Amino acid sequence: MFYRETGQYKTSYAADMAVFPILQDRIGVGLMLLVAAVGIPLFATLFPATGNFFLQVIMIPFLIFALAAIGLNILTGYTGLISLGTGAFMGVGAFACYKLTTIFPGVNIIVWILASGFFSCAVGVVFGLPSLRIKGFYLAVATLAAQFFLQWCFVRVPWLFNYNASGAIEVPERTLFGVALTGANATAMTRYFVVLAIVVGLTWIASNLIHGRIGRSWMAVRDMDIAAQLMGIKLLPAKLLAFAVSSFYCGVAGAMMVFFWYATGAEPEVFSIRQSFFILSMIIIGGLGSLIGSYFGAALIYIMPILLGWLADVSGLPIGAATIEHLRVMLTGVLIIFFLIVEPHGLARLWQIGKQKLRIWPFPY
Amino acid sequence: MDILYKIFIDPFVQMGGAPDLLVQTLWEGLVGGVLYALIALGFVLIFKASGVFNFAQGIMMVFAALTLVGLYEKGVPAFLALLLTIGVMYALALGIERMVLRPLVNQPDIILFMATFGLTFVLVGLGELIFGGEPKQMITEQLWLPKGAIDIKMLGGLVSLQKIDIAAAVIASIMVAGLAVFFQSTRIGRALRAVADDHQAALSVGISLNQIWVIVWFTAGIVALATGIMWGARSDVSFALEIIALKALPVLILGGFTSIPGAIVGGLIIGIGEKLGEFYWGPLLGNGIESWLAYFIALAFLLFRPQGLFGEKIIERI
Amino acid sequence: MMIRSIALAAAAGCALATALPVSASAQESIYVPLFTYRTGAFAGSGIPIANGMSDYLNMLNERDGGIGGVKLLIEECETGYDTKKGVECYEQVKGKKPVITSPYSTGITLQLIPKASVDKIPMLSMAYGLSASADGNVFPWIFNPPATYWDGASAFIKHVAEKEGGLDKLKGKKFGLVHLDAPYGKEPIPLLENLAKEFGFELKLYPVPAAEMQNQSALWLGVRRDRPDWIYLQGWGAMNPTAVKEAAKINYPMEKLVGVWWAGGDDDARGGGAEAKGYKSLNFHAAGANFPVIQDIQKHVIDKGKSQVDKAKVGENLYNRGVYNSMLIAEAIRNAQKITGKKVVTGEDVRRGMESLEITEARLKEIGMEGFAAPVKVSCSDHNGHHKVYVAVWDGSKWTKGSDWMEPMKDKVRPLLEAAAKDYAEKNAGWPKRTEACDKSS
Amino acid sequence: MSGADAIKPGETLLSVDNVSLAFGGVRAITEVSFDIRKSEIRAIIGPNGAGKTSMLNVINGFYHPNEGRISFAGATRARMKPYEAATQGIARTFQNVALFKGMTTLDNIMAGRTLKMNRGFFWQLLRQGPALAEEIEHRKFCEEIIDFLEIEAIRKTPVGKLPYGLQKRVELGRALAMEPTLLLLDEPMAGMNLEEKEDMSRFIIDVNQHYGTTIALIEHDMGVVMDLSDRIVVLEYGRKIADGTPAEVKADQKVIDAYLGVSH
Repeated sequence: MFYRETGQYKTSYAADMAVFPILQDRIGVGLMLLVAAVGIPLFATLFPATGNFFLQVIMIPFLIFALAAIGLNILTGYTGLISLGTGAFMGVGAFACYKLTTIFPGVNIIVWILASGFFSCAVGVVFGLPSLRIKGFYLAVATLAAQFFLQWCFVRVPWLFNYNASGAIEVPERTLFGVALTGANATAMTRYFVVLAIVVGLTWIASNLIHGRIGRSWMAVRDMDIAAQLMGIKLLPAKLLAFAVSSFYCGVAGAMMVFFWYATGAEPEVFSIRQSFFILSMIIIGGLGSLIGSYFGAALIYIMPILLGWLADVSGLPIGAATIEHLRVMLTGVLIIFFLIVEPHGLARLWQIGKQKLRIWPFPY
Repeated sequence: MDILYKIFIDPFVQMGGAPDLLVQTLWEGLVGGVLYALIALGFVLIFKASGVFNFAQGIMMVFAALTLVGLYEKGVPAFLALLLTIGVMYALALGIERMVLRPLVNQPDIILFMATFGLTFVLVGLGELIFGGEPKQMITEQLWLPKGAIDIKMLGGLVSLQKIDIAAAVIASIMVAGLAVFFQSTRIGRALRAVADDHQAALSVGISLNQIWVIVWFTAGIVALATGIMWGARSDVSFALEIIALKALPVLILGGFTSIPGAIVGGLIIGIGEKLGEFYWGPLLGNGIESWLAYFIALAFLLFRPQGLFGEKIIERI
Repeated sequence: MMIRSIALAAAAGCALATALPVSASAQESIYVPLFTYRTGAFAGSGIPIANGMSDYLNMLNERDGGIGGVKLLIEECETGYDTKKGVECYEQVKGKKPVITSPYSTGITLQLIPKASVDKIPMLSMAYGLSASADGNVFPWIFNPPATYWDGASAFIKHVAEKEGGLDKLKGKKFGLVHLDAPYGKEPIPLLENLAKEFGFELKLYPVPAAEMQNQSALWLGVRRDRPDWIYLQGWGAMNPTAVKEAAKINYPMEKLVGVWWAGGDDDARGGGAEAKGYKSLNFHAAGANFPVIQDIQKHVIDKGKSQVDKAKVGENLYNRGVYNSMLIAEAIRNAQKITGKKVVTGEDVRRGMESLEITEARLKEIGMEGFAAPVKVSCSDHNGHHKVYVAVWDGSKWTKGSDWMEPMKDKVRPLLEAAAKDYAEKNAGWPKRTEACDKSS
Repeated sequence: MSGADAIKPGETLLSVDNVSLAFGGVRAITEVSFDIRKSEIRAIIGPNGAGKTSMLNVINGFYHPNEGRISFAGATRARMKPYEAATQGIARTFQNVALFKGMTTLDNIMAGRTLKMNRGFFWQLLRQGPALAEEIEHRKFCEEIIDFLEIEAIRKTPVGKLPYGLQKRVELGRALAMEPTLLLLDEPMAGMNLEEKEDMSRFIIDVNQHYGTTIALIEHDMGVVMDLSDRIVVLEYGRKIADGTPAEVKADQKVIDAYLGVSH
């Protein structure tokens, strides 16, 4: 009813090619941004205790995981290359950022967070090289080589963690205009704003890439690599570019995870294969080849278990924490299968179908 | 120069210097390889018959072993527990066919792969929920599996063969032989091969895909159980075993996703290669390189033979 | 329509807002959250510890009505040994004014160390976590009694010296360190390297990657090749039973294989079967159920069906470790009540209570722990105490005491530790100087 | 490109010289030579398995001939990668539609413009200024093709959902978007009904006349082939058995035998 595009005429190709051609979508996105940038912080100020929990436990990690999911989606969803090495690429970003900020403490941490993406970019390209010869699941195994090798490096190369006795990244305090951005003194609110800005900005860039020539060449490689070649798309550069951009996003997400979410320190174990699986399940559920799906997936896989635990808590059922955890794990699996059966293209497709239905509502056609 | 010596000469000097250790290393690699091969075998069976890259094979192994031990701990006699576990694996195969494969028939490979990914979560949660997360002892003695070791004095030293490892090798061989016979000379085996070649053609000659899937997943479940028992006997039964099952992936790369001999030869190459690498070249990097060595061995092979050792040469047609 | 849905969302948000931080339900209670992991790859050690921790505190509630007449509000938060969930747990409990946290995971500990002083919640990482945090001048809010990993490693060396006939006999010996290839596993390396230089022994490292915990045969072939005289096992989870089995396989003499206290679970040794007899592990508390405190737990908690523990496993080593952990918490709270005169104490009070904690033999007897543990004393500068440990021996079915209580080499550990603490503070720009006043030990 | 532009209609654009291709022991093409002149419609016909598709694959570089050479626009080559063929102006459609199934009709056709778009990576990141201008310019071009092929209504539909006939049309559109010098069509009318065939034939003629595009065509429908093409090559068992105008080919005894299945 209110979601109807009748009467919205596009008079230029530019208008038709906009990412959100429908007015209501633009309003919706605007509202979302408004809520994220004003509503949520306001809420957090009004209810500091809950607000803090909400920012630190839900919003910040949600945004960071969504960014990592976008990264993986560029590789797996848009270019069709399955990767099981996301965790390690995130780790490269985190360790690169740690090295950079300890070697050059004078430069602002946000610069280093973004710069660290280029390091994981480079590593990603190296491990993407086999994609010239290998396809499909074979390539997935090649990315496992990256995962285990990099993880080994994180533990074994003490230079990476500055020879700390703890063997972990110890996040030093970094400030912007005198406000702490990292470390224990950085408030969840500050970190939230930084994360939000970076994630929104990078999502915008990802959307630009995907809607343009480069995105089309990725999808062409994914859908029919032979035909893509005959369109003049070189496979290796296209795949390597996907690896590069994907790893950049994962790297930035990894660096943000350590510096703006954990904010104090992280063991290399954080970047284990489980992290890779975690992000992978997000894009499966959210929808392969969809930016908004990456957000949906992150929300479902990361936030849903928290809500489940919280529901079990509130309901007062006498279930042990362990049982809840087991049920959570099981439910995640069931949901993955369920969504695949209902809609193999993930929540993003469901969302689209929903929008389509709304568009023509109340008629079925 | 020194580093070149350490890489190219020193390990071989060591091999020659202590041949008993070399034999022992090869043996350990062989046993590890047999177990990798068994996990890979489960993958191959399912991939051949249903085109599904079954990510849950590792957890199926843990789940099977856990069920066996869990039932025993709940007071069920060992062999009855074994039978019941086989029953559970059958039920699991039925359930998977009914709830996962059938609704997802004709979906792209990646979707099915993701579904088995979901299955992994379900089995982890279910296993922990029913049997608890504590590591459990494998009931080797109760299942009449041998204990102890045979020490052979040879080559100026001692080679010690664990009886359980010998049993693992024997059981694995019997299983592979049994599967080969099953595939070659039974009606179901022929149907399986037909399905592996072409789903639609198989359907058109009246083979029930659903039935075949159940059989294949059940067979893979049995293989998983055998692997679980063997690996459980070597360490213990815990969810950490799941990660080890990932080692079957480089094996698959080597052997090709559809080749049973490939899985076995690949398993042995990875098993032996990884042990030799860790033992003789590992010290150069401060040891502990086993976690990624197998993947690099597989990758190196792959760059020369993208279709794996035994896979058919891929001719792309358009 | 739109406005209505927004309003609805807002209403739901407010409902969430009021519901989420479940405010400590009773005014008169002390909130003690316990981070536990009954799930995941490490659940094997997590479950007995979790049972021991909550059973002891529950017993205090049941038997004494809490501490100093104030009920304890005990809440478990499941971490699955996963740092991600640790963050969630911490934020969840933070709003409810916990008096102390015990994260029970090295990763979570490292992550929370800088937060403790900011949030004014002391943290107890009992014989795990960051060794350097024993320096109370740098880490006023972190406590890791009764011993650090470096103490453990030095105690191992002492034990070896005792068996070999003196520290001078160590010269030319070869020691192996089989360790988990993770920060936790690598912790003893610097100390052992120092001692190796000093006493002239050789140190060989055998790292076990986390993904290969149950696939160690190549490593133990290395042990067979190098033939180290003694092996120290800094292992965790499924790695331990596999290591014990592999050691048995290569006929390594069990009495020369010594594990750190985290390699001393009953399940760790049991896996090795009869061959594991003689396997040793360091320990700082007794195993077994023959202590009044365990009997009380039996009577007040387990028999009443208020525990999740499997009755046969009461008194197992890791169960008792959980009990010991909770005892430290309880004694710190009690001490805080004594110092401040308040009944309902806060995190700041418990920090003071912890810092001036002294548990004497007499006190141990009072709380039913005579012979269960060595006395503990924490001071403002020394948040660990470097207390006595002993070597436990697996007799094939249970842990037994295999040596006297012995002091770790505090003089060797302390300088290393203070240097590490200084290093930590330097690397973490803006690390706060200690401003907390020091209470005299009571 | 300038090489191809310099060639006048009627001159040889592509010549296949003594080409052989074998997979393992199987010979797909044996010593075949023929040429394609600029702006003509050249048909390649033959019974199933005659090596027609393999011939197209050789021409656009997907298969490398074991022997023989191919000259396109004056440049001779032995090995070429498919994207090099694309840069030289060779486009094609496929026997079994090879569209990008997950993308919309518009995106598929836009993908055909890839080579013509050259704004760098950093402009792509922003999708503003030159990158957007370029995008709009090419969109205009694609809209002309959409208009020409009469597929306006489905421009935002994912092609995987389209019926077969429309998919074929979109594929033609994608190839046209490349502004090819030489357009290879592999059975453009397979599986179509009469009406669709008529449409497709008209598109092919229009393309040829309107843009002056040289077309090489594989087709089984003899009627269509005879009507459309200027010259025809006939292959059988990988060998060329006839070459000439439709009338000549029709009269050739070998061709009649091949199609009637007379044994040699």
